[in-house]
Amino acid sequence: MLHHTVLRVVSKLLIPVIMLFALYVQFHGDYSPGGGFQAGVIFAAAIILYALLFGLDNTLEVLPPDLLQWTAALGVLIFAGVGIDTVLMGGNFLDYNRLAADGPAGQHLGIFLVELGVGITVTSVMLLLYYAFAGRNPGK
Amino acid sequence: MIEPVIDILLLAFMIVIALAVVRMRDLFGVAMLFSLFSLLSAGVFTVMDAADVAFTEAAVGAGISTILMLATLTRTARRERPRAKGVPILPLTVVFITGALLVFGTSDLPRLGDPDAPIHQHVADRYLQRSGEEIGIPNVVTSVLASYRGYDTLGETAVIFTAGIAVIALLGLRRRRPRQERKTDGRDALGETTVMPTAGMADERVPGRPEKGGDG
Amino acid sequence: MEAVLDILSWILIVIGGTFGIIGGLGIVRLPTFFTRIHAAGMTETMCAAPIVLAMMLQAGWSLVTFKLAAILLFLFLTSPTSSHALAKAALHGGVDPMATRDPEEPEEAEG
Amino acid sequence: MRFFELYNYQIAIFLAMIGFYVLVSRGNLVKKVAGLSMFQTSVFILYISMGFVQGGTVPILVDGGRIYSNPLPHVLILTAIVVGVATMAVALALVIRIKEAYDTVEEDEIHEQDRSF
Repeated sequence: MLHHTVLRVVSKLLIPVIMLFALYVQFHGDYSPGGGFQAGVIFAAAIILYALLFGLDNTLEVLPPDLLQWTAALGVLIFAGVGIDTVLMGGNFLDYNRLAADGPAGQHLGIFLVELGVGITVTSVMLLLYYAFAGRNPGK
Repeated sequence: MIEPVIDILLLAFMIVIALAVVRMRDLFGVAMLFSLFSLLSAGVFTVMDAADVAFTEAAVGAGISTILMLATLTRTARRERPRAKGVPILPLTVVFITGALLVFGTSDLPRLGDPDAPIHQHVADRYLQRSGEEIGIPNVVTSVLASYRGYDTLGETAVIFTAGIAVIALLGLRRRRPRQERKTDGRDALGETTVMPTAGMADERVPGRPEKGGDG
Repeated sequence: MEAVLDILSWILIVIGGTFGIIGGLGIVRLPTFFTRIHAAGMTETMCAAPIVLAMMLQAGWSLVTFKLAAILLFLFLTSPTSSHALAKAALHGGVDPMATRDPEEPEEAEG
Repeated sequence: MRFFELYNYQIAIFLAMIGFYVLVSRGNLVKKVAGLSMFQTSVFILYISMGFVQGGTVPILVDGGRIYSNPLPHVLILTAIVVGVATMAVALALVIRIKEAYDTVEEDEIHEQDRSF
């Protein structure tokens, strides 16, 4: 029926680029617009594009929901863990100055880790939302 | 100054689209128009010098929320049931009174883009002055998001995580099926509606037409 | 040099704008669904490309030019694909490409 | 003339009221969710308009004394957008469950069925 040949070829070309762009947005967020929220959404959008064109079952094989449930929790854990870590090092909760010898370096590290946590959680939750909606049998 | 012209043009488009959403009964069209509404609001955010927000809105509004809405439509009805004729007086009254009160409330606000407005005088000014040396990264939005207001962001991340859990609790997750089982059921991920017909062929109630599903 | 670049940019922007207006008119005026896809697809490529090129001329040799080139490449890949997908979906959904039926009838069914 | 200095706020409120009207007057639950999201987007526009500074630029620090727009509304709205889509997903999931339980997503039909119990 609908084989979507053109769409599949073009999306095979574009999906890696979109993922790379998501990583750029994630890790270049300190210097240009971007950050964990945007990067997570873009990364999830790339995988959703794959799922739309190649079927949900193939996507479930690449990124099983069990894994995503763990990573969704892992992101929040990284975020909160950075906060706990600063407390253990003698500062306030999420006081990144304690993470390194001088203030800005600690802030850099803290922001990097926190944005990473946000990105992981947003990607996983967006994909889980899509799995939950698309996996439901239609027209019951 | 070209900025106000672009701004008003985009907002005018948004008003037209919002009115079309009110009138349209084809919910597929509503989902598409809603996506367009989000994209135009991303344009407005760009004009308002909020690049990060525009970025997020374009990715979320035009991408994820449209997909979710379309997926919902394949599981519910595609068309809204026709309403009874006549002017809905009560909703119009409520909306008109609320809108009038809010417009009355804006009359005390400072002029649009006023650099001396109270909102620019307190903590935001400090962020712009000091974040360069305190945080050391150029993007002030990122430093406020992750460092100055890290508590907020932790809360928001927890909310997103909770929303994910809630949806899974409501809908459940489909487990992966073994390969040989799949041959029988060749549905695409959105119920064969990945590339939906646009308009005109709208009489079906449930767009995921299982009888047409070939080998996917 | 500066003036030449400015004039070139203006010419490109005017070309792009003209194609934008023509495409917009086409979407309103053309009679059937498939001809309207043609108008929309033309807007996506012929309107956007000259404008992005003009912006590249204005940006000079910098990171911005590279980003604009990437955007241009992305546009040239995605917009024909989306037109193709739209046309294929319409064909699959039963819109008559030869418009042997009354052209006013099929698309205007929405309220 | 003050009226014209506030056009952005007023148009945002107008858009929000259109979304509100969809929310209160239409019976279809999916359309209600769309109206609610439109309301939300309009509130975002209202917030971002407040952070706008005439002649300002995007709040990414560069050398030289520039005017920047206010980063605080940007941060609030940035997170609110992503949270908004997550909560919208919860609403849509509820709609799907309602459809499965009542076999309709029209509000008055659901009310009718509930009264007949």
